[in-house]
Amino acid sequence: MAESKVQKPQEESLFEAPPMGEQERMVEAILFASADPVSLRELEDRMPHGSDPAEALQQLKKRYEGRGVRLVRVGDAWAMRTAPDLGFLMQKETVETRKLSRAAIETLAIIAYHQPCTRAEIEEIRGVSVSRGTIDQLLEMEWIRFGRRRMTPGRPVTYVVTQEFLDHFGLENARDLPGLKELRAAGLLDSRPLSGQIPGLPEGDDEEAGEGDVPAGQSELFNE
Amino acid sequence: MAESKVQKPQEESLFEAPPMGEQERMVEAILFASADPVSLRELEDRMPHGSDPAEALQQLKKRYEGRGVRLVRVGDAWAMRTAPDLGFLMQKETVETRKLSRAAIETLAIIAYHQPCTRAEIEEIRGVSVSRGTIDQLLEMEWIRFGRRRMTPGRPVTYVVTQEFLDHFGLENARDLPGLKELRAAGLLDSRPLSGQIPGLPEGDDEEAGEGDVPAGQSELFNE
Amino acid sequence: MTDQFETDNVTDLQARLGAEALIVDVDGFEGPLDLLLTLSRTQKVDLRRISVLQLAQQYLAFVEQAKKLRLELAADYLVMAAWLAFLKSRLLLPPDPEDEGPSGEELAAHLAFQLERLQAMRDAAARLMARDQKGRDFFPRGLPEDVSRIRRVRYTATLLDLMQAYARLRTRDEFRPFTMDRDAVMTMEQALERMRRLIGYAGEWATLESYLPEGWESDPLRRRSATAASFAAALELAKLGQIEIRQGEIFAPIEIRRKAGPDG
Repeated sequence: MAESKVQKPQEESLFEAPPMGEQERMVEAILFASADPVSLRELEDRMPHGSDPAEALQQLKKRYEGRGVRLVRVGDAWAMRTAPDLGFLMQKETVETRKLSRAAIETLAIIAYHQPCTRAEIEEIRGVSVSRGTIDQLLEMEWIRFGRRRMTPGRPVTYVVTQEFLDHFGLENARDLPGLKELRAAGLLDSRPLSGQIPGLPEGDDEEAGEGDVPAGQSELFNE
Repeated sequence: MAESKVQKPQEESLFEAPPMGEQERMVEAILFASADPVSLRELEDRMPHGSDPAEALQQLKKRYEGRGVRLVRVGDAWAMRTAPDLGFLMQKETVETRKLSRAAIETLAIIAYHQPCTRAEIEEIRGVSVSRGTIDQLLEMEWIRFGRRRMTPGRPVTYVVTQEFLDHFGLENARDLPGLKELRAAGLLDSRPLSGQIPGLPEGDDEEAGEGDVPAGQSELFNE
Repeated sequence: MTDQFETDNVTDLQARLGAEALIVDVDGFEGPLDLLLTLSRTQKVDLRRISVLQLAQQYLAFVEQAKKLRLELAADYLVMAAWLAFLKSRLLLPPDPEDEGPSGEELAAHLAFQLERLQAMRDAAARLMARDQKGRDFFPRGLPEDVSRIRRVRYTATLLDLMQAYARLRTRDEFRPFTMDRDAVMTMEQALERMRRLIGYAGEWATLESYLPEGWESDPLRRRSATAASFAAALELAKLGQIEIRQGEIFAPIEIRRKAGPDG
């Protein structure tokens, strides 16, 4: 169990990179020290020249399989996280996440599954206007961020989910969203415009009006 | 992730305590997630009844021996820490290139042209006092060094430029520096008029306070 | 409308109770689409096989009921009602060959798609929230170590910087005249003052040039400035009626003299 340094045949390298076992230790230390995921790029930057953190990560991942702490991938970064089955031990560490409104949760899901996604698209899917407070809350939690502007008239901003979102929900990748494939196969993620046919968006504010009381209206979509 | 629970031979216990391997996982997760060192007592409280955290700790400690992270005892509590020999990984070095301040470059120029050169002489030519910081910076950069003391009253130290200086500026010798006449011929003396410059006025902060901290009115002279 | 309900396997009573329950809850709906989705559940079929016609009727019945109860519905519910009434007529009447745009079936299909999509997103949201979450089910490192950022500043300078700096320093004296450059400039005020003083003595015509101060006649720069200032001053004095100006011909010397006044 203890001290079984994996001695890989030293790869040919121009640089005097440390042995792989040592690199694994380094990756381990760096990831342990960080609460946030660390990108491969940053690992490379911090480790001695010629190191191969990708390989070290693979070995480390294996080493931590089934342990109380796991190595998880978050986008193009990596992090150590406690095993979810031990969550019950952690009452003390549990952070009370702000209770999200139904509107916020649905908006988040729509952004995650449809990203990049404009506000107008969110409203079209939900059938109600999205209050500014909802988007703001998700932005503030750093679960969504601005994507590229859509190259359509008005150049509306789009929203995409963040690494923090992936990290929070234990997703390696936005492609790993539950049921994504099925939804796509069912055509439910296509934008199928038959717009203008079905009554557009209501004028009324949605249930979150208390927060922002933003008068809904298309113009508002474009002034960020 | 594949959950390959470490199945250790079940220890004899009066209670239905989890297997030791499982207890080890628990201790691992708790120590990992905790912001403070955790005492044995607290481990006991948090783990299922009948657990033996002391034993689990010993096993865990062994497991982490030689790894990038260690299990350490802090008073009567336990914590995980990165291995001390990997402390260098917890630093991130960024090199920033900045232009030398006006005070420094002028001081350097005077030393280069007049070496060996005392501080008093520099001040006389610049018309302002030279802060220790400026000299220190140039010394530290190894662009100047101490020359012989001047055999005048007070035996002031002199400064001369270094080989490092010559290398940086691509000079074989400080004598290769073009003279005033050549500078003029090269059009280098056609600087702008010294508007607002009052000769001999002490500048207050000769110090290279940041990049742009030269008092207005003078800074503009030097940003060609 | 009531008879439609009966044909649709929904008893009168059930429909009314259902509608009333919905109405009580109207604030809980997130708009017409949400309400339609809820109504569609009473059909107990796959959303893909939902009867949009039946749904439209349910919705219209709901709005009708709300009106009876004098319940104020938000405008968007009424807009949707109008549209569904239109859709219903489209679905019931044979298609008008003259009419362009989507057919009733197409509109119905799209509405069904919208409902299915909204439901799918709700399911997805539920599955997302049911996942293990950070800070609840799994945890990050509780004692992160700060990565100390070592900022090393490297200062640089070019040879040109160096030489320019030196040149600047060494030519500061040469530049000094720039600040004293004003010595080569005579202001009109200076000329005026001078002329006022001198004019008292000069009752005779004298050239303007003779008024230039000493040391200002030879250096062309200074002479030009002094001449211009004196000329302007002369004009000013002439305007005040204190002197007279004359010029024999173009480019001839300008002459001035004190104007003989009552004061003497």
